Order: sequence, then C-alpha cells, then structure tokens
Amino acid sequence: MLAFSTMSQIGYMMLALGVSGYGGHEGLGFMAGIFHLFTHAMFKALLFLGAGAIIHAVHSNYMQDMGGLRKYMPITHITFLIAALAISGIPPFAGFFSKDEILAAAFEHNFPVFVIGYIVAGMTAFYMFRLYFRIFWWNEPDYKHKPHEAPKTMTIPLLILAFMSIFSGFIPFDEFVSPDNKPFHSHIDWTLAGLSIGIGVIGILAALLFYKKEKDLSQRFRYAFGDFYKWTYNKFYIDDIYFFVTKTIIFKYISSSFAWFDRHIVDGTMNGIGNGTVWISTKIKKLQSGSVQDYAMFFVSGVLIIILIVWFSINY
Amino acid sequence: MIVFAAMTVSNKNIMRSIIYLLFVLIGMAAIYFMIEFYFLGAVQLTVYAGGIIVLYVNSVMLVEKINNPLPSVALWRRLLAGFLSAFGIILTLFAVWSYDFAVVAENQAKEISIEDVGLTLLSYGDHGYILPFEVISVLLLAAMVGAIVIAKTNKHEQITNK
Amino acid sequence: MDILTLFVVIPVLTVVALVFSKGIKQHRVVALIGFIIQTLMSFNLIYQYLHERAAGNHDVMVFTKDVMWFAPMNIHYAIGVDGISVLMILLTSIIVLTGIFISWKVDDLPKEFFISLIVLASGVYGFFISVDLFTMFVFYEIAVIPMYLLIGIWGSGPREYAAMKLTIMLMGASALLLVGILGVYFNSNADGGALTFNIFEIAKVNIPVDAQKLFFPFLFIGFAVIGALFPFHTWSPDGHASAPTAVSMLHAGVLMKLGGYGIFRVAMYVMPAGAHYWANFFMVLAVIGVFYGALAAIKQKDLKYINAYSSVSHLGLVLLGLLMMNEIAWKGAMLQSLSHGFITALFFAMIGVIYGRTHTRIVTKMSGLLNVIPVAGALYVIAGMANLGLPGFSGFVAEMNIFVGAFQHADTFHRVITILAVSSIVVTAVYILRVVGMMLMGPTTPEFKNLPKISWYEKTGTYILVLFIVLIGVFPFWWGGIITDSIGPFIEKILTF
Amino acid sequence: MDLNSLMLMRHELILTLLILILLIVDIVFTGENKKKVSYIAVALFALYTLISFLPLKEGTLFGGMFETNKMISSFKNILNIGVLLISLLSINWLHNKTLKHQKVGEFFILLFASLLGMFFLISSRNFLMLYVSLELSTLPVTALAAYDIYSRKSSEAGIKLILSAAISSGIFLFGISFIYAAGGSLYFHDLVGSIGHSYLSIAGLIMFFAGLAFKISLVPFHFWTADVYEGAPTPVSNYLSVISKSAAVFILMITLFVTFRELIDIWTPILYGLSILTMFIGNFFALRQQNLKRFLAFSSVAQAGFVMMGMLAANQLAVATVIYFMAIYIFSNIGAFGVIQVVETKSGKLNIDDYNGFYRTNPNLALVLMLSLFSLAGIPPIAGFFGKFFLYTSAASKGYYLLVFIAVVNVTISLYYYLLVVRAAFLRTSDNPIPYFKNDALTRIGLIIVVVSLFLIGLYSPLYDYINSVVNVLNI
Amino acid sequence: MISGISIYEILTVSTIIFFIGIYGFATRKNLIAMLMSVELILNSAALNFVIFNKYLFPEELGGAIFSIFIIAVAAAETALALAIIINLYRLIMSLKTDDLETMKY
Repeated sequence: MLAFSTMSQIGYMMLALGVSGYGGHEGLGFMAGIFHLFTHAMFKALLFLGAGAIIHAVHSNYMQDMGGLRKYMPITHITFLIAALAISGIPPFAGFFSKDEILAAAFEHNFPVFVIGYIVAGMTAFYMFRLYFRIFWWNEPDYKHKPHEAPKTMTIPLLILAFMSIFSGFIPFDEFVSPDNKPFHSHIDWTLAGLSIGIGVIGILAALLFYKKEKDLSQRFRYAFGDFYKWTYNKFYIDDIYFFVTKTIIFKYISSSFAWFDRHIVDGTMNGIGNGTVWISTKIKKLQSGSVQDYAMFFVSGVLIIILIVWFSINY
Repeated sequence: MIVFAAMTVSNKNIMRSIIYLLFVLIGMAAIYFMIEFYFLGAVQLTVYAGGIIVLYVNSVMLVEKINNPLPSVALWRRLLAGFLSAFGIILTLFAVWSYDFAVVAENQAKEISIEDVGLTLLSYGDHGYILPFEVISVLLLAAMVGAIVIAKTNKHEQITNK
Repeated sequence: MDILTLFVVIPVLTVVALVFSKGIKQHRVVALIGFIIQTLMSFNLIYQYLHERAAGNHDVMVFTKDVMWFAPMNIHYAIGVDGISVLMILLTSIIVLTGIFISWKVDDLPKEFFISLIVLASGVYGFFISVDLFTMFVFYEIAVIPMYLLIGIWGSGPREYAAMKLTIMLMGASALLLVGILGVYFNSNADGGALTFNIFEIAKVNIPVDAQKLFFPFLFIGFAVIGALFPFHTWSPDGHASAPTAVSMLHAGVLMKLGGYGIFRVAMYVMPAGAHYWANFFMVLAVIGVFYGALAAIKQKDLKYINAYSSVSHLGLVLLGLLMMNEIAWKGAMLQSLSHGFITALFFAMIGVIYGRTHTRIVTKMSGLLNVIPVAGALYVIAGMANLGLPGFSGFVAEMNIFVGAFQHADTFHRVITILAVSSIVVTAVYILRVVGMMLMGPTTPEFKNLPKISWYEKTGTYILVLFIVLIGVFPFWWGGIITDSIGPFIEKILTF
Repeated sequence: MDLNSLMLMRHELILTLLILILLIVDIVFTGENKKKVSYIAVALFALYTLISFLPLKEGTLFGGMFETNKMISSFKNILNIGVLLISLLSINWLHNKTLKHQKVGEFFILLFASLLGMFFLISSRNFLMLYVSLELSTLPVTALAAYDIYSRKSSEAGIKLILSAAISSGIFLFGISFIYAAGGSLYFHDLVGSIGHSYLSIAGLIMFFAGLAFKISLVPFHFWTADVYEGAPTPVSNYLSVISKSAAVFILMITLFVTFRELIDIWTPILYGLSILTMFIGNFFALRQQNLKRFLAFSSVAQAGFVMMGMLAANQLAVATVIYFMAIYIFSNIGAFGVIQVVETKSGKLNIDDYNGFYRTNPNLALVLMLSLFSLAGIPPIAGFFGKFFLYTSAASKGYYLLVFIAVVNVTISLYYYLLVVRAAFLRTSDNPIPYFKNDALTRIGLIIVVVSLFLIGLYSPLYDYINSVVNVLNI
Repeated sequence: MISGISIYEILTVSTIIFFIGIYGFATRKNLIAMLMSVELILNSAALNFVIFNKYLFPEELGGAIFSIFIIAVAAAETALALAIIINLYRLIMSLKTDDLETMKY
C-alpha cells in the first residue's frame, strides 16, 4: 500500500503538468502547475508520512489490517484528514488554490483538458477519502498489538506539514512565481471554484457512503446502483493501471534501462577511452625492442622520412 | 673505396673487416693528399691508421678469437637496413645533385700550408679555433678519465656476472 | 591583508597548525577552530558586503584587489566578490564546517585527512573569489587534486578506481577549460587593448563572434563536466559512492557548484554571442541529464548512488536555468546551487550517519530504521522532502524560480524542455519516497534493532545544515535579493549584447 | 683580448679549475680518505655556484665563437644549481656503491667535465664549437653511464648510449656539412640569411636537428632514453634527464630561432609534428612501466614534447617560457629521481609496486615524490603548472589551439600514470613496505631545496619576470 | 682539387660510404664491428667538410679544421667505447648485440 499510495500520485501530477503545459501562454497555467506541484508535494508528503505512522502503528502494510484508527491515533487522523481535504481541493486548504488555478487555466485554453482534469479531481477526492475512511473509520480488526500514536519525531513533522497544507494556499504565490517580477493577480473564479469544490464534495460523499462503515451501505449500493458501482469499481482498475505504469514500466523498464545505459554505455564509453589508451600502449611497446640497432634504424628512417615529407610539402 | 667500405661491413671475419676499414681510411687520406690538404692527410693516417686501427686490433685480440666468423644476420634485417640505406643514398644524392654548387675555379685557390693550419688553429681572433682546441683537450682528458674509470677494477673484488 | 585573501590564507595557516599538532584530538580541534574562523569570516563577509551595498557601492565586484603577478603575460592575482560569490563562500564554509563535524571520528591518518580537506576548501574559496581567469584556473585545479587522495585513501568500495576516474575526467575537463581560457585570452585585445585574463576587462571587449562560437563550448563543457553535464557525469556516481562522507558532502555540495558558477561567471559572461549560439544544444544535454539522472536514481540500490544521480539531475537544473537566459532562471539556478549544496550535504551526512551504524548502504537491506534511530531518520526525511521541493525548504524556492524562468520562453522547443525538466520533480519524489519508505518505514530489520544513537558532533553538523535549508526556504527573498542584486551586470552583458 | 675579457668565461674557467683541483685532490687522498673527496667536490661546487651568481658582463670572445650574455649566464646558473643538487643527492649513493673501488673523485670529474661541455655548448656560436662541446658533454656521461662496472645493465647502458650518440653525431655532422656547403660558414651570425631554401639546406637542417633532438630525446630519436636511464646509475640518469636535455633544448632554440630563422617555414611543422608524436609516444610508453627509472625516462620524453610545443611560437615569449619551464623541469625531475635513488640505494627497490605503503613508512620522502610528480604533471600550486601553462600560452599565441588541446589531453594521460605512483605510495598498503630509513644531511638538504624551489619558482613571479627581462638579447 | 673529378662525384662517394656505415651499424652482430661502421660514418662526414672547404670556400680553413676535430673526437670516442665494450666482455663474455637486450619495452 505504501508504494501504491506513493505511486498513484505520480499519474495525477503528470496530468497536472500536462494541463499546465497546455494551460496557457501567459504564464497562468504554468504558474498554477508549479504551484500545484509544490502544494501537492506538501500534502503528498503529509499523506505519506501519515501512512508511515499508521504502518508503524499497526505493523502492517495491508489495508485489511486497519480500520477505526481514529481513536488510537488522533494526531495522525487529523493531519491525514487535512491532507485528504487538501488534495481534494476543498477550501481553505492549499490544494484548493492550486487546483483551482490549474482548472481555471485549463478552462480558458483547453476545454477537453479541463473536463478531464475536472473528472480526475473528483476521482482523486473519492480515492483519497476511500483511503481515509477505510483506515480511520472502518470496523476495527483484531489488533494483535494495540495501535498507538506515532513517536514525536513523526507527529511533529506531520503537524508542521499539516499546518503548511492549510496555509500555503495563502502564500502570495503569484508574486513569487510571476515571470516578469511583476506580481500577477490570480483571481479566483468562483464559478469554477464552486464546480471544483462540488466535484470534490461529491467524491468525498461517495466515499463516505461506501466506506464509512463496513459493508451495509456499500453492499446496498452495489445492488441498487449496479452500474455506478461498476464504474467506481473500474476506477480501481485505473489505480491498477497506475500501479502497473509506475511499478512495472517506470521501475522495471525505463528506470532500469536508464541505469543500465548509464553504467554500460555512457560510463563504458568513458572507461573505454581510458582502456583504449592502455591498449594502444601495450600494442606499441614492442617498438622499444632493446636492440640498439633497431633504434638506429628508427633514427635514420625518422630523419629520412622527415626529409621526404618536408621536401614533398614544399614545392620548388 | 666504396668496395672496401662495403667489405668492411659485410665481411664475416672481423680482422679482415678491420683491414678493409684501414683501406678505406687510407683512401680518405689519399683524397686529402690529392686536394692538397697534406696536414689533414697526415693526421688521418697517423690518428686513424696508426692509432684507432691498432686500438681495434688490440681489443679484438683481447676479446675474440680471430678466426671466429661473425654470426650471420637475419635476412629481413639486412633487407630492411639495405633498403633504408639505399633510400638514404637516393635522398641524399638527390639533395646533392640538385644543388648548384658554386665551385671556385682552381687557380683562385691558394696553397694551404701546415703553418696556415697551425695558425688558424691557435689564433684567437676572427676565424681562429683556439677555443675548440682547448675544449677538445678537456674532452680528451675526460675521455681518458672515463676510460680509466671503466677499465680500473679492484683486484679484491670478484667480477660478478650479474 | 584584505578580507578576501584571508580566505586563502587562513586555510594555509590551518594546514601549518595541523602539521605541528599531534594526536587526533588536537588535529580535529585545530581543524575545527580553523573552520569556525572561516565560517565567522564568511558571515562577516556577508555582513560587510550588505553594508557596502547599502552604502551605495554599486560596483560589479566589491572588495576588489588586484596585484600584478606575471607581468609579461598580464596575469594578475585579481579578486573580488559579488552577491553570488558571497553566498557561495558561505555555502563552502558551512559545508566544510559540518564536514569536519561529521568526520570527527576519522581514525586512519587523521592529520592528512584534514589537511586534504582544507586544501580542497581553500581551492574552492579561491575559485569563488577570483576574477582573473588564470587565478581561477589555478584554484580550480587546486580544488580538484586533493579529491584524489581523499577518495583514494579514506574512501570505500572501488576507491582507487573511482578516485582515478574522477581525477582523470576532471583534469580532462580542465583541458578543455584551458583551451577555452587561452582562446579568450588571445582574443581579449579585439578592441585594441592589451591581452588580459581579467574577466571584467574581457567583458568590456567584444570578442569576435567566430571566436566566441569556437571557444564557448570549450569553456562550457570544461566547467560543465564538474557540474555533471550529461554524458560527462559518470565520474560523479562512482566518486560519490566511494568517497568518505565529508568528502561526498563537500564534493556534491560545493565542488560541483564550481561548474555552474564558472559557466555563468566566465563562459556566458565573456562570450554572450557564443552562449546564445550554443544555448539550445547544451540545453538538450542539460535536460537529458535532469530527466535521466532522476530516472537512473530510481533503480539504484546504494544510497550514495541514488544521491549521486539525484545530484546529476539537480545540477542539470542549474545548467538548464543558466541556459534559459533570463533573470529569474538565473536567480533560480544560483539559488539551486546554494540549496542543492546544503540539501545534498545533509543527505550525504545522513547517509554517513546511517552507514556508520548499519555498515551497509544497500536500501533493500534496511527497513524500519526510524524506530531505531529516530533523529537520524527524521533528518533523512527532511533532506528528502527538501530535495523533492517541499515548500518551506530551500529546494522549492530554487526549482520554482528555474521553472518560472524557463517558462518564459514561449516556443515549443523550450516548452518541451521545460515540461521534461519539471516532470523530473515527480520522478524525484518517487525515488526519495521509495527510499524513505523502504529504509525508514516498515518493520525493523532484526539485526539493526540496537543501533547507537546519533552523537553530538553528528547532530551539530546536521542541524546547522537543516537550519540553512529552512532559512532559504523561509526567507527566500533575502537570499534571492542578494543574488538579484548581482545579476544586473550579467543581464546587461548577456541579454543586451 | 685580455684577461679582463677572458673573465666573460668565468663559469667555464672556474669549472676547469675545479676539475684540475679535483684531479689533484683525488690523487692526494687515498684509502678511507676517499670519502672526503666527495665532500670537497660538493663544497667547492657549492662555492662556485655561489660565485657564479655574481653579475657578468655580456660579450663575445674568440672572434665570435663564444658568446655570453645575461640569458646564457642565468641559464648556466640554473644548470649549476641542478648539478649541485644532483651531486648532493649522489653522495649517498657514491658512498654506498663505489667507495670500495675508489672512484669517487672520477665521478665528479666526469660530471663536471660534462657540465663544462654543456656550458660551452650553450655559449657556442660556431658549429665546430657546437660539435666539440656536444661531444664533451656526451662522452663523460657515457663513461658515467657505464660507471657501475660490475653491473651488466650499467655497461649495457653505456654501450647503448655511446653507440647511439655516435651515430647521431655522425648524422649531425653530415647535416652540418650540408649547412656549411649551403651557407658558406660555420659561424651562426654569418649563416643568418645566407642558407636559403634548397633541398640540400633543408636536408642539412633536418639532420642537424636530429642530432640535437637525440639529446632532447624527441620521438623518433628517443629510443635510447629508456634503456640508458634504466641501466645507468640513478644520479647519471638524473643528470641525463635534466641537465643534458636542458642544454640541448637551449642551443636548439638559439640555432633554430637565430641561425635558421630563414627556414622557419620548414622547422615549424617539424616541431609541430614531432611535438605531438613525442607527447603521445612518451605517454603511451610510460603508461605501462613498472620500473620507475624507465617510467621517468618516458615521462621525460613526453616532457620534451611539451617543450617543443612551447618553442613553436619562436618569439620572446617562447624563449622565456622554455627557459622557465626547463628550470622547473630540472627541479621536478631531480626531486623524483632523487627520491627513487635514495630508495634504491637503501632498499634496492625500483618497481612501482614496491612503493606500496611508502607514505606510511617514509612520509617525507613520499611527499617529495608526490610533489615532484605533480609538478611534472602540472598541478598547481606547484611550479610545474606555471611552466606548462606558459608553454600553452606560448603555443596559443600563434594560434596553435589544436596543439594546445592535444597537449592538455596528454597531460591528462600523464596525470594518470603519475597518479599510479602516487597511488602506490599513498593509497595502498603493503605487507612488505619499504622500511623506514633516515637520510643523511646532504640528501635532506638537497630534497628540501628541491621542494622549496618547486613552490617558489611558480608562485614567486619575479623569477619569471627576470627570465623574461634577460631574454631580449636573442638577436645576434 | 682533383682535376677531372667534380664535387658531385666525390660527394656521391662520401654519401655512399656514409650509408654503408649505417647499413653496417644496423646489421653487424658484433659490437666492435658496429663501432667500425661508426668510423665509416664519421669519416664520410669529415670528407664532406674537406671537400666543401676545398671546392667551395678555399679562402678559409673552417671545414678542414672541422675534420681534424672530427678525427680527434672520433679517436676519443673509440677509446671510450672500446673500454666499455671490453668491460662488458669481462662481465658477460660476449660481444653479441643480442646479449644487449636485457632492457626493453
């Protein structure tokens, strides 16, 4: 789950970047992209550390071993909630501002991207809150060890990060990032903002419905809204695809091949130059035969060849 | 003379080689006499024929049995060296023959006596050669010391064949 | 003696004191005192510098001094600093100071270790204060050579190989550098003046454009090799992995910064036309380095290799920022130099701390270390977070400036490059978090249940670094301001030629 | 022509006197007292070195056959210091090796005689003088190379040196005879402008050049170098590698720049090509050497290539730089050979692998070795860097950037093999290291002078300024 | 000056002797024989000087004096070389050039 929660962020970030790339030629989209990138980094780290604390607490990596942790780990619970809210784009958390700007940029310049981004935002919210409810609200399993709050070394960073997740949205980022040193005002378009909050809330509610308590509601939904459930179920496929992309493609193929390329081709070339030099030196060492007569022949032929070359190169 | 020179470097008997070398040197001296550098010819005869050749003979007698033939040389080496020399001869002769030497007519040349040579050697003015003369005296001294250094062995020590 | 020359003299004095000290205790105390003095001096330098600027001194370089050295060739010992070099000097002194803390326990030939470290540092100082190309080159080489001994004697793993490779590649780079310097020198009389090595004298001259096109790549690659430009970076992973902790810190933290600094101060500044002509080509190489370094880092198992590739990636960003040719990107590049210096030093320090306890650097062999050595683990996490650009830490400020600067170019080529570079941040997150996850989280490896706590000297060293990382992250304007102050002449020369 | 003007030859006269005194001293002292001869020789030579720093007038003697000026006399002083250092360092070896067979005095006589030859060589302004002094400088060294008469290698080295020298001087003479034919005189100043471009004169120039290139050991005239350096006693190799080479470089520079200035379009490409060839061949051979003396031999071959590069510019900068570089090179090589010789004398070890762990047993010697090698490689702040840098500058001043680049690539190669030695001495440890030993005072003084000079010559620029200021008298 | 013989012919002779010397130097297997080849080389060079002096610049004596010096130096050189050769013979009881190749590569 750990790797899973980490990896699944990447796809989203890629998308954010993609949006920002298409975003606009006036700097807004890109600025927003970066802004989001960094706010994202923040709550992503928060989520991640939170997950670490949880794993630390329950000594397991698997979600089925968790549930109802809010009682045991209040700090982690709160911070995780903040992170989840932030990532879902609920004001006043950081993610709202950045995501809103992305979407605004996308809306202005590239409508299809906006739609995709919009939907993805909702999916993210759903996904994150699925995690959140599953871990902190779901029925308690039988804990072998009583879960306990993480040590201070973990909670303090959590708190700091949470704090920043809340407030970094208010950093006057525009001035900071602006291309030409002139502060450039991002105006929050409340229509869009409302839309994006809306999708976030929908996602959260959906997750709440399905995962707050074990089975009953979600089972009912499965029967009642078979298609809708299937759709959400498919979203797990998307997660799987994320997982596949990150774990298999990036890790196994791309990254490995880069690493291999670096060690063998680039480094090999550099070493090859060195070894080539040494190889030449072994090949020519026979010239130094130890015989003074050979030396004399080299000497004389050297003189004669130089004379010949010089004669040919001048024309009288 | 060329024949003698060739014999010098090709004869299998080292003693004979020395004799052929002597003939070459005498030939040289003859040329010097023919162009009226008598003093030079005399030096050539005394130093070379009288000194160096004797030195050679002595050392050969010291180290080698006279009748031992010299070891034969690999053909490739002879060919290579021969080719090299031929190449060099062609090149040098081309240089020499292509150059237009401003030969001074015979009647303008003045007689060079031994006195002239001596005076030139010992004058310290323009075109005087006293300094090299002094230098060469040091050189001969140094060569002598060097030869002594190398020839002098301590009788108490065994000669190790390392 | 002027304030800048002291930066070269004090290390020499420290070396002398070290030669006469006996026993490891005296050695390290002497080294420490020497470097505390250095650090205080660099703070003082910043203070003096700001004071000078506040007093209305708007010279390009302040505290300049110019002594004729080799008159026939018009070689001077010319020094001076601007905002950028002041900060670089601060970076150097902090990292060397913490390096001395971290290598408190060197037991094999401690005296020689500290001497080499100090010689290296004095070379770096000299490089940053030089405004004469000859002086600069001299100090550059002084900085490179002690690395050989440092890695070769106190390193680990294939240390001889790594040390040799590093030295040879860097010297090969200086071959290019030298040709470039001479090319500049012999074209510095283009406007009818005398030949000179002084950067600012040369900058007043318009070097013929053909000569610029010819010699710019020499200078650029010459400097970029030490800044780990893409195909020439291979010395860096091996070198870092084999070097002892303090040397990795100093090397990744400071020495590699010579590249970016040199490119900016020398290559681009004196040859703007060449820079514009070649910018796109080198930009491609730089972005390959950025992306490729990050991707290669994912797959590494050795902590130091991960970090070395990460350095390749991050320093690629520096080069990229420089080549983007605008003020913000330049500011970002310089901030990135600083920030990466602190962050990577912290990283290597923590790797040293962890390795000192577990005796392995293989990520997969460790797990759950956070429970055992919580402080070290937390510091490692901080380093990681700073590295992946978390706001509040220095990396964020720097990288953001670079990207914003990069984004100002509206054409497709720059766009693609920028997006590639930005996406490397994501990859950075992957490899950082992966390591943190595998190594610090999870159940603790049984054999590492009882590791000694982090000791006071390690704490002191790393806390100083964290302090600076946070300082840059929290007060970016102060740092950026100093840099912006000094970028003016560059804009004037490079952008409006 | 009076006694006063004869004082222009002060260096040579005193040195001759010294040789004569030594001859007498050598006869006077016998048996165990022979040891004293070496001290007397070194003391006298040190005194003479000091005297030689007194200012000297400029002028020519013997109808223009002998010339001296500030440049020449300062170069002679440099050589003096070099020989003084070599003698200081060689005493240790002499006492160990040759005291038994009573040949201490002769060693110094031959050494000084050869030095005298060098002095006449660099002062000569006439080809006859040049030839004779060249032989005077070579022959005693061949005797010295074969000095260790119980060692087969030493005798072999002597034979190889004298035979190679003989054939080279044969070609050299042949070349001079052509120049004589083309130019009509043996005096340098008469020849200026009268040689002319012809096949004959060009062939003459090249043959003449080959004769000097043999002394400098340029490729392809370098083959004797490694064998002779390896076989000869180490102080002699040291002498050959620095003093002999420097003097030959100096006179080559004067003849090419002055006498053959007319043929500059001929010898520039030759120098260019040979410089590249020499650097590469020297480095490639040095790469794989185990024996340190051979190693240094090839390294000195490579260094010769660098010098040729510096000479290419053929102007004042070139001359000053080459002299400066040779001065640095003398110190660096003496340092390296000195350490090797000390170690060889004390422990008999000569291979690079034997030096494993050297620093841990003999830190000071190892440091000297490292500094000398770094100086040869051209690492700042040691003097070698400055020398090399100025050579590059000199070459680049005429636009030979490609050559400079090749040269610096070669420096990188050379750094590799210098670092191999440093690696053995510093990085590695050994079960059987060279044991610690204490050096006698003279060796120490010698090595300390070397180290101090290595730093001083580079960083203290007035030395270079001085050399530069005395060079401007090149126009005969 | 020899009547009927031009400078070119004499120079041809000396050149040929010179290269015969080189041939000998490169091919002889005996050290003393090699040394003899050197004598040929030096002699031909000396002959060159004398010829040039006589034919081209008869008013001065540079070339002739040069060859006197060549002869003197050759004598010294020969003496020294023979001393070394004999010493080597004492050590290895051989004068073959093949025995001189202990140092190579």
